[in-house]
Amino acid sequence: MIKDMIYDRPESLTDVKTHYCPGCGHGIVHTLIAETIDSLKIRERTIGVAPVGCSVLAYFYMNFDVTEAAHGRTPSVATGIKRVLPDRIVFSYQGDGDLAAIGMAETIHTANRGENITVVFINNAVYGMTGGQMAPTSLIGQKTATSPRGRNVETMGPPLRMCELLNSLDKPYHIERVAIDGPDGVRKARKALMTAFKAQVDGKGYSFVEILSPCPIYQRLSPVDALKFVGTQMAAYFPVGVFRKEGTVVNA
Amino acid sequence: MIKDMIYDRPESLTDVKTHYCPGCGHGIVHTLIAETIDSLKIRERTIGVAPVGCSVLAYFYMNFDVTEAAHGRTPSVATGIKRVLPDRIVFSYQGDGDLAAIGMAETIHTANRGENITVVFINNAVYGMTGGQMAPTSLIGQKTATSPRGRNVETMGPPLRMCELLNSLDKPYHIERVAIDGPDGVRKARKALMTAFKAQVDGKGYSFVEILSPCPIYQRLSPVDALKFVGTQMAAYFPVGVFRKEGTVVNA
Amino acid sequence: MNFKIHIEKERCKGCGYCINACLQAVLKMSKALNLKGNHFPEVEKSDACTGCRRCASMCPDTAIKISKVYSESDNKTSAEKK
Amino acid sequence: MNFKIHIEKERCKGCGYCINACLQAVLKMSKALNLKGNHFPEVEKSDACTGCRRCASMCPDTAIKISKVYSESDNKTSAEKK
Amino acid sequence: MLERILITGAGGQGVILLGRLLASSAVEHIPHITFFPSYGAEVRGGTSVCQVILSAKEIASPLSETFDSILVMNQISLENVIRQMKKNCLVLVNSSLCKIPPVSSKVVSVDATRLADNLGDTRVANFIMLGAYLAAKPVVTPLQAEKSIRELLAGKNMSLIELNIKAFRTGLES
Amino acid sequence: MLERILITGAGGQGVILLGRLLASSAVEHIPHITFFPSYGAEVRGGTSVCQVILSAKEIASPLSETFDSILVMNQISLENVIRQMKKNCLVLVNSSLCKIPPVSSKVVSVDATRLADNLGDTRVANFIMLGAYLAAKPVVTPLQAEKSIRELLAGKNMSLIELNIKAFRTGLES
Amino acid sequence: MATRVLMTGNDAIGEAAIRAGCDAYYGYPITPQNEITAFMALHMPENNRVFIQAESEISAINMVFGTAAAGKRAMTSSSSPGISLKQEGISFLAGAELPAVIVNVQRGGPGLGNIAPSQSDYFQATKGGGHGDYHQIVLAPDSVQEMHDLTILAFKLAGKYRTPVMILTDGRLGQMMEPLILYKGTPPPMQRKAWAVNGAINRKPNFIRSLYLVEGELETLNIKLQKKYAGIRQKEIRCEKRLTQDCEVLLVAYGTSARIAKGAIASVRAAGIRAGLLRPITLWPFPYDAIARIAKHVKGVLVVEMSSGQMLEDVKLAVNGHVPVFFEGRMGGGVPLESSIVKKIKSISRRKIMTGH
Amino acid sequence: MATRVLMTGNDAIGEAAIRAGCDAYYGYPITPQNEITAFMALHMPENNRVFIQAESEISAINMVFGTAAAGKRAMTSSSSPGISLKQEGISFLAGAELPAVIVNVQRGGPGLGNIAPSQSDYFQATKGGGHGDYHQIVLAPDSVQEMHDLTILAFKLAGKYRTPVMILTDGRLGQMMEPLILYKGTPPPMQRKAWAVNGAINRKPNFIRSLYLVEGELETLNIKLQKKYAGIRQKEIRCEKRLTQDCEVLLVAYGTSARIAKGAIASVRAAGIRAGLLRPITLWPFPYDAIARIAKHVKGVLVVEMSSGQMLEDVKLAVNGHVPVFFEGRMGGGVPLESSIVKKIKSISRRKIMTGH
Ligand SMILES: Cc1ncc(C[n+]2csc(CCOP(=O)(O)OP(=O)(O)O)c2C)c(N)n1
Ligand SMILES: Cc1ncc(C[n+]2csc(CCOP(=O)(O)OP(=O)(O)O)c2C)c(N)n1
Ligand code: SF4
Ligand code: SF4
Ligand code: SF4
Ligand code: SF4
Ligand code: SF4
Ligand code: SF4
Ligand SMILES: [Mg+2]
Ligand SMILES: [Mg+2]
Repeated sequence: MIKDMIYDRPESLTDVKTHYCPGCGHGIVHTLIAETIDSLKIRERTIGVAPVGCSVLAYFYMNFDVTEAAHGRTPSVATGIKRVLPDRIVFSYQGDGDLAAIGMAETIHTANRGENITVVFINNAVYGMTGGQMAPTSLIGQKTATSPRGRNVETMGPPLRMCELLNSLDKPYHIERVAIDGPDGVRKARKALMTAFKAQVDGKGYSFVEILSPCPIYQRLSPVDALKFVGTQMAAYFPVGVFRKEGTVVNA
Repeated sequence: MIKDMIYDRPESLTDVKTHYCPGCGHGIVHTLIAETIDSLKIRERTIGVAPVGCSVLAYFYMNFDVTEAAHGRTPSVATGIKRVLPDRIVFSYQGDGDLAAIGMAETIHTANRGENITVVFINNAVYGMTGGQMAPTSLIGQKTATSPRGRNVETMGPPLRMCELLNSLDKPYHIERVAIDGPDGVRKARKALMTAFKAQVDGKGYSFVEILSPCPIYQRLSPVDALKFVGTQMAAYFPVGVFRKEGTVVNA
Repeated sequence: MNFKIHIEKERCKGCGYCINACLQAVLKMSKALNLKGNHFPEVEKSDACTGCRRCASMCPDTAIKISKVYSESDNKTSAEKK
Repeated sequence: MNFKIHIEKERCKGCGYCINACLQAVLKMSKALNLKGNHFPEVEKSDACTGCRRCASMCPDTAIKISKVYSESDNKTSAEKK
Repeated sequence: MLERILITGAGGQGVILLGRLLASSAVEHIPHITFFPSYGAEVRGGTSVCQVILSAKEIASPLSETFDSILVMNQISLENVIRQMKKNCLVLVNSSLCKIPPVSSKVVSVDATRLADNLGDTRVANFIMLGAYLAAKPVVTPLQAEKSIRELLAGKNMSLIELNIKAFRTGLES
Repeated sequence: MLERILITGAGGQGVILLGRLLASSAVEHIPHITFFPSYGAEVRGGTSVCQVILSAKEIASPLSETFDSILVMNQISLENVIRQMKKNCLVLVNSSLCKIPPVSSKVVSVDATRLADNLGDTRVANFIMLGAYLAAKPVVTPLQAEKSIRELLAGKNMSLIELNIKAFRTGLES
Repeated sequence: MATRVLMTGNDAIGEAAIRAGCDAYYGYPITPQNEITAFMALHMPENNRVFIQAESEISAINMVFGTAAAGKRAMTSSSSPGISLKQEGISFLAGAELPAVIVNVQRGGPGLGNIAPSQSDYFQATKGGGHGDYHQIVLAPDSVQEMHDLTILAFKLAGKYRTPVMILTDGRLGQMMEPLILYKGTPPPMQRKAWAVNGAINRKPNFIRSLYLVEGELETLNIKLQKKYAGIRQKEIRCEKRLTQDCEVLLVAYGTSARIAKGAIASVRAAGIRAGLLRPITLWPFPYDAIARIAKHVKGVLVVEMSSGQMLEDVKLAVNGHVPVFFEGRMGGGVPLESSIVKKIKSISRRKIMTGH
Repeated sequence: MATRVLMTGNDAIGEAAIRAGCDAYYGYPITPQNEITAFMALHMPENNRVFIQAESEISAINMVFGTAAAGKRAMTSSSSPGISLKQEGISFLAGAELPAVIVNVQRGGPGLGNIAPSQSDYFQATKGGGHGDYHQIVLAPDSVQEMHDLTILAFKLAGKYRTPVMILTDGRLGQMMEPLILYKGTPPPMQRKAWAVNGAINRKPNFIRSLYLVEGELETLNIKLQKKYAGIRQKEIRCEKRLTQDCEVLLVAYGTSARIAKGAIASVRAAGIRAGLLRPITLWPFPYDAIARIAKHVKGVLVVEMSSGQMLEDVKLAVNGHVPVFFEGRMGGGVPLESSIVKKIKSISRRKIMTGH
């Protein structure tokens, strides 16, 4: 009898167990990134920048160099690395609070400079790490610790669509939104990450992948219902698709 | 013989002489704002927020309440005023460094919340106050103190188009770009400011007026040539027009 | 030819994504708990497994590995690996 | 009926915007300097002025005011003001 | 008086609520009270711990190193705190989920989860433990405790409140 | 030696360049040198001021309150500094644009702007002033000054450099 | 006994702010102060007050600036890294002489650190983490009751002196519950502040600024500020003295450390050692004189802090070499143990008194 | 004489950074340090180094973090308000033990203040404007030559101790020109830093962090940091002593104030009054012992500062009550006058020496 592993843990993941809650999207995306890095054979020249958010400890799980960054400043830290080590592959991994709230200026300016880095954006519509506060991407009416009566558009504004915002800039090379609401979504997410990292390897410039992601705890749902929330309610507000392809705006 | 004044200093300007250089666009826009406030008869309930930039001393020239703000934080200060004094008319007055560089996050989030304030954005494609450094809106190839060989898109990114960026948000009510490159541009600018302030008076929400503006000193041109630069080179990259009208995206 | 699902039960947090993802109802949730106190998937209908990897691709905790199992007679080589 | 351009020359910084803006060539730059050392506009062809306000609207330093001048016979009232 | 109580169990077993409840029952009659929850990095699953101190005299630190009573809701938590179970300490264990620890303390075993299950909801095991604790150490009266339960759950539906009261009484009488 | 020089004029008259040039001419031969430009809020027009101190001994502050020489390029600036013109101070005024001040200092008047105009460019009046100053106080040799002019203008076109040298010599001989 | 309620320290601050008439709260989430933001999210709108979760700490402090400039009461809260981000804003508030309340529920540092309680932002709070010669009043509660009471006081002092006031506390005091008596007073109605930017009706326009370019003007502002600070130093120093009359060992500690110190003192007193505590309630202005007076008659002074020794410097400045100053501290989220303090007290009490040095 | 060139202090810093092998400069314009940014914009690309005008000071300091994490040499510069914005970043650099050079060309504060020279960010620089128990090495030049030399030193110390180093100077030193001799050494080639994140080739992955959630870990980091700081205190204190052997009045001043103090000393010496100067070159670590030793034999100590008296506290800590400490300061951009210092020196010299207090 012969056994062939047809699905195994990627080399770019350590075998440390994560601190994430059951069903947390971070775990899924970590694996996808690791798989991408394995396929591109760039593990030894990849440098990750971990955000402040639930994934702050990503360096324990990723089997390549990773540095922490102050909350929201991940793209600037990535820029500071990439500019002095242009042949390394540098990506920033960020939550919605990190990327779209406190880090908004850094996000936009890094994209506008067209830094040759990859940004992986985990949009789970909530602040996980700090206990479920409203994120810039929390849905209208969504109840969180800081929107106890639901997000009110009048006083809090509507959820921010980051792909659309960045798509108004000239420089980004690839912008895509995916949703890991099930195996098909995961497949698309893997493909999007591959496109994004490949672009960087080829020196094409800035790539951005937004991943709609479950946070069962603070989406206040069971894990499987959180997947549904991601695939229906979130995806309804944040349409998935490619926004920028090879530097050109495309219809999502 | 009877004399009728048909053009006079607006009441909303003090008669203090400004510190601006000859031909500086700030002077023109100050007058336009004052005229708008006069026509709307809101001088006694208007509160301006002055930025850090050449117009930091705007409170000396404006004949209504004005507060300073830290560099780039003008929209947050304006928010802090408007929320506790909702019947006052609050506007923030900002340069391109203030609004589009250090203040990018505040600019976007204030617009996204749809604060019922007016933002007047003086885009002169350069940092005036600090001595002519590159602004986020400096044109490609433009020579400044910090782009001595001209703005290089590869390392510095292209100029940021703020109206277009903000136009991807849901909440803004009015977004318009004008150029004060001559009397016709000035007339349009006056109209745009009137629309914007009127929107606020009527409680419609966030309004944004970008004004392409001469800075002869650091555009490194004579005043009259600076006007031409604004009307041709700047307007070519930053198309003038209405981007958002009564809350709806329009083609510029 | 056949597929084998390896579940590292101590990694499992019991989210149920794998079970939810499997179109062939190969997996079901255990009654038992692992050391952390979570239920975990168990292979119920091993034969039905098509090796589609949907279950594993959804696992946030890389608790699932999949292998292809050939009887000696199967004329396949391991070069076929994904 | 006629228009009068009032130039407050000590406010003027000599940018020349007013002169550049006037379609009737009413204004020209002075030879003289004001106390700050700037040239300033002077009214050269008063009669040509149409009262269009283009000059004043461009002045960054609010150095220009414009008035309408009627002879007593003109049957206008000051209510016409802008 | 000085009563230092450590309460621990799995996340979801209502440990924090139990501690808060005990503390609030004491508000009217005991001069000094502190309640301290474990918080922070370990919010995601794992064990849950809190401390309540009731005292006639001022309380210096809300965190004690020695305890007069320890309430334990599950086995893992029990193992974490077994070293704190000193001679003069009263230990209440939820025997539905714990082995009886081999310690020098006085150990009271309460079949809390099973009793709760009998009442219809395993989640009320915490109030059964509270009842049992107050039966062993009447630091506050049952009346005060019941009043606090009603206050803390105010706004919840009536049947839930009554279920909790029932659980508390079950514990008290167990 | 100690020579404290104040130079002032209108923005655009090359006051800062004049000061820098004087300071650089001294670099090789005078042990201690400071040059301090006015900077800041008043960059937009108005008058321009700088100070140069040349000294055998260490210089404490680059800003002095008393001066050995004052060079003045226009009337407004003159009025601003007239109170500094003490007895032992040498004052050079650009008489093309200034009235001769009624002070106790020794006053040298230089028709700098007119002379510059004659040379074809009023903007070289500053180097005429420099020449005149060095003629009155040879703190550095004309050769050093000319070398510095060439260095500072290196990269500019030849005819401009020569024009400036010519202006300097004109001042020296005036 | 007046009616007591059980509350966490963080909630007690939020409740106090509302009772003090706080018109607007602006915050950004960070552990261990999230309860304040959540409390305000729930209760400010109920009271028709303004709540905004800002996009960052910087935006929050500048919203505070706006509300304060408009003549209204504003508060923000955060924890160490977030407070670092507010330093420019605090300096601006001080420079523009605007009242504001800022809460720092300290956590372990430097950098991202951890979320355990800490007192390592003492320097930042008291010496000025921002640029320029300014001070903020710094209040340091040591109980949930004081978390509440000092918040009430913070709004009063901020308004009285037109100055930012910081409540410097830590994760332990923020998370713990104790019974407290709620403030019953009503906030004084907001009079129309003469200096505020709220519309120039029947008066000349106001402007608020901290830029003073004309030579000498900024120095004048600074002299004015220093005079104000001198007045605050004279009137607003607060501290708790416990058993300092007869003490041979003087402990100085604030906040959570003071709680532990109190326990240690009780325990050594039982053993006949005369230890006392001076607990600064205002960290700025600091009770230099009160310490100096007591230090005259003790064998030694023991400073207890959850830092590498920051307040220690102020205590040394107060003692000015008269007696030796000792230190017991923990860093990075550690809390001093009562037992270690007791040991240090004992060893100090064994010293012989010397006059002079 | 070695060849001297005439340069502004700001340019001298830029030139030194390039000669020290600075790989990347990130800055944001602010007066009075704009010349540095402009200099780097011109010269870094010429030398194939990285120059970015960041969108803000915060972004700039975090780019520095990235470059430092990658094992390369990075610098940023700003002035007071901009430095306040960098405080979180500096705390992160310290916590992650990354080398970096930060230049603060101080201006008048608080708030927007003005652009005149100032020394009112002393507390912020030396006590930690950011959160947590950390220190940065602080170097204070008093001439254009030192602006240059101390920048070279800053890169060396930053690399040696893996710590942020600040050059604390002011607008006057930044804007003035003096002749200087340029550094001729070559920067040591960048060895592959074992700790850097630059690609895990033939080694285990590195990670860089300042978050330590497990109980005790952050305390361990802090203890390690404090040990490093103790080592720096032991080895890296630098100061200039002038005429302190026989002095009866000791002046303590740094930077621009020290220049004026030197003038005052020369003038009183001429009048027969024995004044001397101790000029701290490292403000952190501070030369406490050197001051204490000299203070033993003087009538009084006079601190001269362009602030309300910040270094004053450190001098008092050093003197520890042995002799009286006096102060001469200006705020808000004012610079002390030589004549006022002379007056103070004279009055101190007339005091009778007393032993003890
Ligand atoms: C300067 C600063 N502000 C705030 C925080 C607290 N904080 C930690 S993570 C976080 C946001 C987390 O949300 P998100 O970025 O969406 O990541 P998630 O946890 O959801 O993955 C915040 C506000 C911090 N650590 N530093
Ligand atoms: C925090 C901070 N960073 C930088 C500065 C310096 N600064 C003053 S104005 C300015 C930018 C001015 O440019 P812009 O906003 O375009 O206004 P303009 O002068 O062109 O009207 C800068 C960077 C500052 N005062 N504060
Ligand atoms: S809180 Fe949400 S994002 Fe954070 S670990 Fe849990 S599920 Fe994941
Ligand atoms: S520098 Fe430019 S923006 Fe500033 S005052 Fe002069 S012309 Fe106006
Ligand atoms: S591989 Fe496919 S068929 Fe097999 S268990 Fe997994 S999901 Fe089901
Ligand atoms: S997806 Fe993974 S963690 Fe979730 S139940 Fe299945 S094996 Fe367990
Ligand atoms: S009003 Fe019109 S016509 Fe008259 S001077 Fe002005 S621009 Fe010329
Ligand atoms: S536009 Fe105004 S400032 Fe310019 S030249 Fe005319 S009058 Fe003078
Ligand atoms: Mg999130
Ligand atoms: Mg600008």
